[in-house]
Amino acid sequence: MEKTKVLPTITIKEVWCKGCGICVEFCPHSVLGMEAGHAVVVNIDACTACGLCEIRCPDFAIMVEKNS
Amino acid sequence: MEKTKVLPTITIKEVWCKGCGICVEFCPHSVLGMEAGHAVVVNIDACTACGLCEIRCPDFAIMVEKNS
Amino acid sequence: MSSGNNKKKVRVITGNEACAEGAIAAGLRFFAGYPITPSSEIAEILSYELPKIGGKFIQMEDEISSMGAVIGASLAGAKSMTATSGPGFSLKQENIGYASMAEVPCVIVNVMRGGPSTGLPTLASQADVMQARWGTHGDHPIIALIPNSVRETFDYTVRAFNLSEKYRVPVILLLDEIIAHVNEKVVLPEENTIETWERVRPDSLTDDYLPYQYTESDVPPMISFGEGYRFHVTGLVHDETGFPTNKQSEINKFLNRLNRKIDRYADDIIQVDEDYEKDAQIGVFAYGSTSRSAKRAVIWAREKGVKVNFVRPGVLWPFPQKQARRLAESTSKILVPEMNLGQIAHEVEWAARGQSEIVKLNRIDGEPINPMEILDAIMEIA
Amino acid sequence: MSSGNNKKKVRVITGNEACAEGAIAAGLRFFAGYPITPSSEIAEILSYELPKIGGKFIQMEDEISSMGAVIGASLAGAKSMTATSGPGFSLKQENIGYASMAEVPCVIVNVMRGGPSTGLPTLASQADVMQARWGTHGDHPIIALIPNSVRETFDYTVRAFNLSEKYRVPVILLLDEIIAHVNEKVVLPEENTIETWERVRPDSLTDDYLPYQYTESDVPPMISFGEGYRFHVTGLVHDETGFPTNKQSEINKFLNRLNRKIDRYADDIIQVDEDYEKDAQIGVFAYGSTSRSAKRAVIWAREKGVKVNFVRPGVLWPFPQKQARRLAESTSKILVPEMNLGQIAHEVEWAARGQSEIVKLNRIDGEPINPMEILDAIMEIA
Amino acid sequence: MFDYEKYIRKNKFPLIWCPGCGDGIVLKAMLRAIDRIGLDKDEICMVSGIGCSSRLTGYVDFNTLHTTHGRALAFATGVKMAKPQMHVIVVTGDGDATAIGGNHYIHAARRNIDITVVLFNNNIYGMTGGQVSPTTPRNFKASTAPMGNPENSFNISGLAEAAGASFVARGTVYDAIRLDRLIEKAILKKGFSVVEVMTPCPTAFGRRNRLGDGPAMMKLLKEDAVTVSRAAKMDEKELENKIITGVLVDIERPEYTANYQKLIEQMKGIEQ
Amino acid sequence: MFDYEKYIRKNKFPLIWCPGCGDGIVLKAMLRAIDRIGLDKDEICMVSGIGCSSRLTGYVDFNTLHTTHGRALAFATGVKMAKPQMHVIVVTGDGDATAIGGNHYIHAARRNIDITVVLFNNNIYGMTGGQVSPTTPRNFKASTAPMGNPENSFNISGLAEAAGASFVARGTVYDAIRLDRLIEKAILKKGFSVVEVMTPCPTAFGRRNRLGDGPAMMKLLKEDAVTVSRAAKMDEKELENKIITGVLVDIERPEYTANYQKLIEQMKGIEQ
Amino acid sequence: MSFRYEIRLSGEGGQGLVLAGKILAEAAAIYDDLNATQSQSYGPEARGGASRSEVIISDDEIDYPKAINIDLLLAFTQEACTKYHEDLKDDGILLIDSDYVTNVPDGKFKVYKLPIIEAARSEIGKIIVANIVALGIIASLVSVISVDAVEKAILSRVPKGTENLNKKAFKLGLEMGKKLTV
Amino acid sequence: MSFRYEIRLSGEGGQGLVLAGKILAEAAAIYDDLNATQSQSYGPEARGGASRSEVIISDDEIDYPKAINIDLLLAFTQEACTKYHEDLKDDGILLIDSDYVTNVPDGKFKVYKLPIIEAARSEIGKIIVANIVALGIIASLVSVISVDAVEKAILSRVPKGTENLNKKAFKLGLEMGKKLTV
Ligand SMILES: Cc1ncc(C[n+]2csc(CCOP(=O)(O)OP(=O)(O)O)c2C)c(N)n1
Ligand SMILES: Cc1ncc(C[n+]2csc(CCOP(=O)(O)OP(=O)(O)O)c2C)c(N)n1
Ligand code: SF4
Ligand code: SF4
Ligand code: SF4
Ligand code: SF4
Ligand code: SF4
Ligand code: SF4
Ligand SMILES: [Mg+2]
Ligand SMILES: [Mg+2]
Repeated sequence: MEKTKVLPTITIKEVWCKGCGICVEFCPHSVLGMEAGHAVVVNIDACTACGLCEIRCPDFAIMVEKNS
Repeated sequence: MEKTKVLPTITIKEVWCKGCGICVEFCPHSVLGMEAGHAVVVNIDACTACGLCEIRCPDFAIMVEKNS
Repeated sequence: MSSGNNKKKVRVITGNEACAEGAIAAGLRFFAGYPITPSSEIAEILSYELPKIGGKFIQMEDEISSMGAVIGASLAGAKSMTATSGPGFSLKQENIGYASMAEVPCVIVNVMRGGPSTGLPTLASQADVMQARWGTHGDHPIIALIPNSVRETFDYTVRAFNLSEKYRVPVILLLDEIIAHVNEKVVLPEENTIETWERVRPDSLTDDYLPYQYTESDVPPMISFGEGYRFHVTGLVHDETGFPTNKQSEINKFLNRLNRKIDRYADDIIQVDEDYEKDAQIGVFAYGSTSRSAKRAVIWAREKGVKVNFVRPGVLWPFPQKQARRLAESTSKILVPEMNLGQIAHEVEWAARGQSEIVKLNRIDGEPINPMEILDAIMEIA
Repeated sequence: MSSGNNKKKVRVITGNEACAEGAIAAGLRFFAGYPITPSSEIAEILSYELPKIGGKFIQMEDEISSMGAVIGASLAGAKSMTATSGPGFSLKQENIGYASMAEVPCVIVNVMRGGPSTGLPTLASQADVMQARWGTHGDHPIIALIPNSVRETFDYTVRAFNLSEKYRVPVILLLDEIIAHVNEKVVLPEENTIETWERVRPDSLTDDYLPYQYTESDVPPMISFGEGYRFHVTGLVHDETGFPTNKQSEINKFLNRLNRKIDRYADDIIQVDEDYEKDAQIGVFAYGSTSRSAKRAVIWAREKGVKVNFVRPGVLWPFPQKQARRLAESTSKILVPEMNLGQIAHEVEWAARGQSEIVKLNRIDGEPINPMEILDAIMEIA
Repeated sequence: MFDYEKYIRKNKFPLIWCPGCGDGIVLKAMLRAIDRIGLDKDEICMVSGIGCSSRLTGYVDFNTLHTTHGRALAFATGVKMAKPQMHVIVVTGDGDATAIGGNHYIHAARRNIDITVVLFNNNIYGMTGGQVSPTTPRNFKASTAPMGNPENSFNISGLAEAAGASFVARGTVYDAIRLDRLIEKAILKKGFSVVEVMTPCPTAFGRRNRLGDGPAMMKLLKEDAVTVSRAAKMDEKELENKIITGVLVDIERPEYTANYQKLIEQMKGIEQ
Repeated sequence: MFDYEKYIRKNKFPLIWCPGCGDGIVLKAMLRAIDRIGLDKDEICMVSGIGCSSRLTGYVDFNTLHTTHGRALAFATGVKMAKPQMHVIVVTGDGDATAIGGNHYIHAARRNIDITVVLFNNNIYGMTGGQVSPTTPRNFKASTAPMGNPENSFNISGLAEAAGASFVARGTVYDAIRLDRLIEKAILKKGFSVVEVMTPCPTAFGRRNRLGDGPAMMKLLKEDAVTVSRAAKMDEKELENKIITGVLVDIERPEYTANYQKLIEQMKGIEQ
Repeated sequence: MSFRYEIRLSGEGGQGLVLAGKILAEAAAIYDDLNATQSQSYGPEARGGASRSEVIISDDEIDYPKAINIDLLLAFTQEACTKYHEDLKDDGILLIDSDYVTNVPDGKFKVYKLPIIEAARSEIGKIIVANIVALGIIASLVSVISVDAVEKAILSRVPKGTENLNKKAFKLGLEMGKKLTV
Repeated sequence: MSFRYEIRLSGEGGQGLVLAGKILAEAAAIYDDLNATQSQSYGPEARGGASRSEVIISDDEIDYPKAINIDLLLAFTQEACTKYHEDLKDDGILLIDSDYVTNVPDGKFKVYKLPIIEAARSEIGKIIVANIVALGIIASLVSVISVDAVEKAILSRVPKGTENLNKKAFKLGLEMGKKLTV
């Protein structure tokens, strides 16, 4: 019987996000996108919870939580 | 017939000499000595006019002239 | 990027632009500075304009070295200037004292911002006016000018150079963040109409040129390094040959001349606008950008029938004591609005010798004092 | 090398020694400085004495960093001091302003020598007294003490620390080359008789400690880095949490308190010797080493039957205006002898409000003013 | 997910820095390093000068000291001398540390005093609007070098080494993961340690030099960075305009506060 | 017999320096170098700071500028910028150049501005009576280090190299003949050049450290000096406390006033 | 009787409001021969840029260069609108970008809502010219300066090559403004 | 009536005159319970050292620590003698080293010539104690301080181990002085 993959939770603090696009640019799996000057999740299924977006966000605005 | 060696002229400016003893110390042929706080020539015959005393005198007080 | 050209036409420029252009019009050929808000635009403009005319700009490693380089360049014959704000002005003080002592012409622009310390870097203030007089150690001569508009900033910058060259003294040009950054309509004078003075040279250059000669004028004739007269310059007390001395007679002779040099020409140097009304009881004494609000308030007060005498110095040091005294003798109360806690009010009170009561109107939160505030203060004491 | 021990006995020491010993008696635990004549002995003595009691001495790379290190150490809880002379005092100005702004207790000793600039490095002067008040940019609070003997230098140094800790303000101790280097007979007080004050701490330490709290006293309670309250210190205008603010209301609140802090306690701080005679017409106002010659001259004048009132401030900033005013109201002429061109005479004249004529007696050649000169001046105006 | 909140002054957020400014990435790396070492917040004193980067001290929940321009190391020296047990970390910019502050930088290195410097090198004066800095590369444009910088620039890590620092490293905000390791090593080193961090200033440097926005400038950092080990195998020409990253210096030299403690012990004997 | 009188201000003699002070020996070497190059006295500007060594400018018949402590290079930079054709030579002490003046020293080196620095290193503050200097060796005594210097000292030549100087040399007053050659090379170099001269201060350094008088201290210099070439063959331990003499650095780098001249040419085009 | 007209342009840094203010000042001063001043407020030190830009226009000397009694306030963002509307006159004009300013402060002043930035994007294809569009609207609303002067000032300020683009943006603004006033 | 006695010791740096002055001051202040000050003049900055050292002794407060009206002047060198004798009182004492001061300034003051330095060399074998010899002479000439006090002060100042040497030098000076006054 096939396991369904548990998706990570990505939290984006809109009030702190300055829309610099760094997370979007460097996400290895194009999980993130831009909308109205803020980062948004556009393809959570692709997220591997590598945490690169979080580590590179200058504004403490994006957090990634591995779930399981 | 034997040449007599022409001796160099050593001039010591008493008013500028501070009697530091550097010229005396480093004369290779002990030509110089100290007297009443000033350098004096004590053995001109030994002088080779090498000029080391002049070059090392901090106070422009001793001059050596080769004669010939 | 502003450029020095076609001054005929109407333009809208800032005080910092006017300062940079005024300096070039006065003959500036060397600028050394270190960036600091709100003065940085002066350096930025000159970094572009100076090389265009064969002048030199250098951003030094700090304000101390900027002041040092300015002195060196001036001694080598280039009209020189630096620009800074409070923190940098504090750092320049030691070398400003050297320029005063060695009688090296140069101009120091201090665009005043909120202090003390880092304070309010982007807000305006007038709280360095006493420092301009007493910032360095020892009794020393100094001149300080303080314009109140963009247009005046141009003229005062030219005058700063002229006075500096004429009297062999560092001249401090006091701007504030408002004048530095406001865009105003100006029509600048044509190059050829601008009067510029050069340092006084000895009439006959003999082999025994005395760099600090005692002359009738008290201002020693000056030539530059590299002109064939190998003189010595030092920050130690020196005799007229420029070499250090410990002789009491020489020390007194030198230090007295050094300070007298400015005192005796005070009337030449001082510039004051005096606007008197018959039997006014109220006086207003204001300078710099505050004087503009004051002028408006005075107009309004007069419209309201209050007689007011208005005095506005364009030169703060040497202090216009005669004019302040005259104002005191002609009024019973003098309002002194300023963007500090009463630094110049203290000098006015000194000059008044009790002849008139000094009323302070102070603002230290970075906001300019507006005409209404001053009007209210006038009406209150009227 | 002088040592702090058995103060009971009679000793012959210099002002610089008395200053170093006074500092240790006051609780000095950190000294950072840069050598300069005529202050260097203070550093030399402390480089030996401080480590003996577990204190720290460091010779920094310059005066700017010395002042910075002093502020850092004080914030970390160590009573701190630096010592310098004119050129170094000019360099310290920016960071002195920081200490004023951030309300960091510390003591700055300026042993005055002849200026301006390098001036007369080994000769005495009193020409930095205005700089002590206005040397840094912006309106700022400051206290300046000026003793007139070796013995007083010890007490005044202790008091400098006490006032600094009590009011969270940098205190400037003004010595001059004469007091610094003269050997005088002294009997220093015993350790246990010396009163030392510590910075005021909050009565209850809650998690939300406010480093710049507005209290009735206007002096915010202070604790040190590393005590478990992680606060922020800045040279920007800040609110009571210590963080920068641009809010006008906050700016005004803070800067007014900062400056009021000293003004309101002026009577506490100011120390003046007043020696009045019935119906004297002549006043003498003198400070520092000059005040000793003045005192002798006053005695002689009185012996000659001239009635003289003598006022000698031990504190120059805040300026003892009440006392100067009182002197002016009680006399028709005030003689102000000083080793500069009349810096304090100007303040006396201000305070006098025209009530008395100010007569200057100035000396700027490095020689102290002797009693005969002052007597002559008194007789001339008598 | 790392819990930064434990170390920040949340009520001061959002950060004053521009969108795409790298400074926040360095800040996070510092917090991770501090957390990994397990330092007590009360025992940390973070000292900064004046500049965008120097604003960092306002955001972290330590004993924080925002000093005057260029003087952070002088203030820090006082703090460290008075309380040697404290971990003193200096946050400074290229201008703050090596222009006006250059003298304190080399003298702190000479004394080898146990202070860690995290030097934010964005090759420009950000705070004041983009004037040339001692690390602005030649011919690059700045507001005070409109035609391109006519001055040579510093190798500020090399300078620290020559002056006597016992630990010197260089990292970039692109490689944020390695960055916190470098900072960790620096803090753990007993002696004067420097971590030079290459960080983009899109506003005052990137725009004027057509280097694009934050992400674009981070890509450049990615391309230009070479590790010490790789660099060892490259020649001068290959290394031109490259950023050598990793630990550059790690040696043992006498540390100042320790020396001073010895002096105190030694003098305990002498009669008061 | 070299005719020094051509270059000195005879009426200012005798020199203020103490008996046995090495400064006068350096002065003479400088004059021989200048004479050998054949520089025009009017084209030389000699700039000094404050210190015993800095008093030198009062004795030489050039354009002379005795500035404030530590700032000689700042003043000199102004002179050189205003009159690039002038030969600007800075005379400074170890304290003047590397303590209070350290920042100007490294920045002048970075710019590689065409100025020659003759740095009188006597390992002490002579003028003010023997306080510790950045070049006082560890554990040596000074009036502010009565129990021995607890600080590490600078290698000030290495510092100049790291900062960007294009010529660095070291000599001693014992080897006065080689000294004038080094100074000659330094003056001839287009770019920032430094000659560090080890010179004895018997009064403020020698006495307190029991090194004897002038002659005795010069003997020490003789013993400790090793030439660059010999040093190359020695190991760390052998080199301890040795003074490596000769030309240490001689490279080509863009010179500042030349760069600036190019900038001016380039901008001549632009409309006023 | 002389007049003093105060305009405040508010929004975020990077929206070109300082330039817009400078253009208005030049329009009045250079082309309409009036007096004019422009000033702005800064963030910490120089960075962050201006959050507001003020223009004073008068036929008399301008003694006080800051706005105290505003005739027209342009607000590109909600924050700016909330922060800067206080000093607006009762009979003044509040011009807001309807997409970004949703809760409108109440007061006696006239309020004009227009999707300025959006218009710049859709009609011109470049939101960076939103400031020029705004100038068009202001020119049509404000009588103290002439439309012609503003256009001249714009053309003398914008980078070479972008003249037409900006002309279009200005025209667009004029249209939008006219619609309001009829 | 209170007295003020002024002593100036002059010569070259290195002759120990500052120490000698300090010893005289301590003798008066600590052992004779009088007031005393000692001061010196310096060359440029600190170096070069003192060329003259002055001691003021009084039973009253000493307001002015510099010599203005000298009671006793010691001159070890011609230069010092020429330079510093002006302020010597008419009824003062000029004490010179007869080997080094050859042309004696004329004035009403008493002049005592003694080969002080030579005496130190020949009798004690160390010219560095010439200053102590001078103190002996001065102690025997000057009534305001006691011989005993000067001796105590010397012994408390000189380096451990050199006490006897200095005692000898002091005694020698006393003898030389006595001879003068008989
Ligand atoms: C004494 C003094 N001079 C100048 C300034 C102005 N100033 C503030 S920050 C700064 C430079 C900042 O550059 P950097 O240190 O590289 O920091 P960044 O903003 O790039 O992070 C300057 C020149 C000041 N505040 N104080
Ligand atoms: C601003 C300032 N600080 C301090 C001094 C005092 N001072 C004069 S010379 C000097 C040090 C001299 O040492 P160095 O440069 O090595 O020269 P040297 O006398 O040894 O030749 C100092 C600290 C000063 N004149 N100015
Ligand atoms: S990196 Fe952070 S600030 Fe930048 S867009 Fe992503 S979430 Fe926003
Ligand atoms: S965690 Fe990794 S994969 Fe997921 S969004 Fe962030 S960068 Fe992309
Ligand atoms: S070296 Fe010169 S000063 Fe020294 S003793 Fe010889 S001559 Fe005299
Ligand atoms: S010239 Fe040579 S040999 Fe002659 S005295 Fe001088 S050092 Fe001696
Ligand atoms: S100006 Fe540069 S350094 Fe400063 S915050 Fe903006 S991007 Fe960062
Ligand atoms: S103190 Fe030292 S450096 Fe100065 S002159 Fe004397 S010996 Fe030379
Ligand atoms: Mg930077
Ligand atoms: Mg030295």
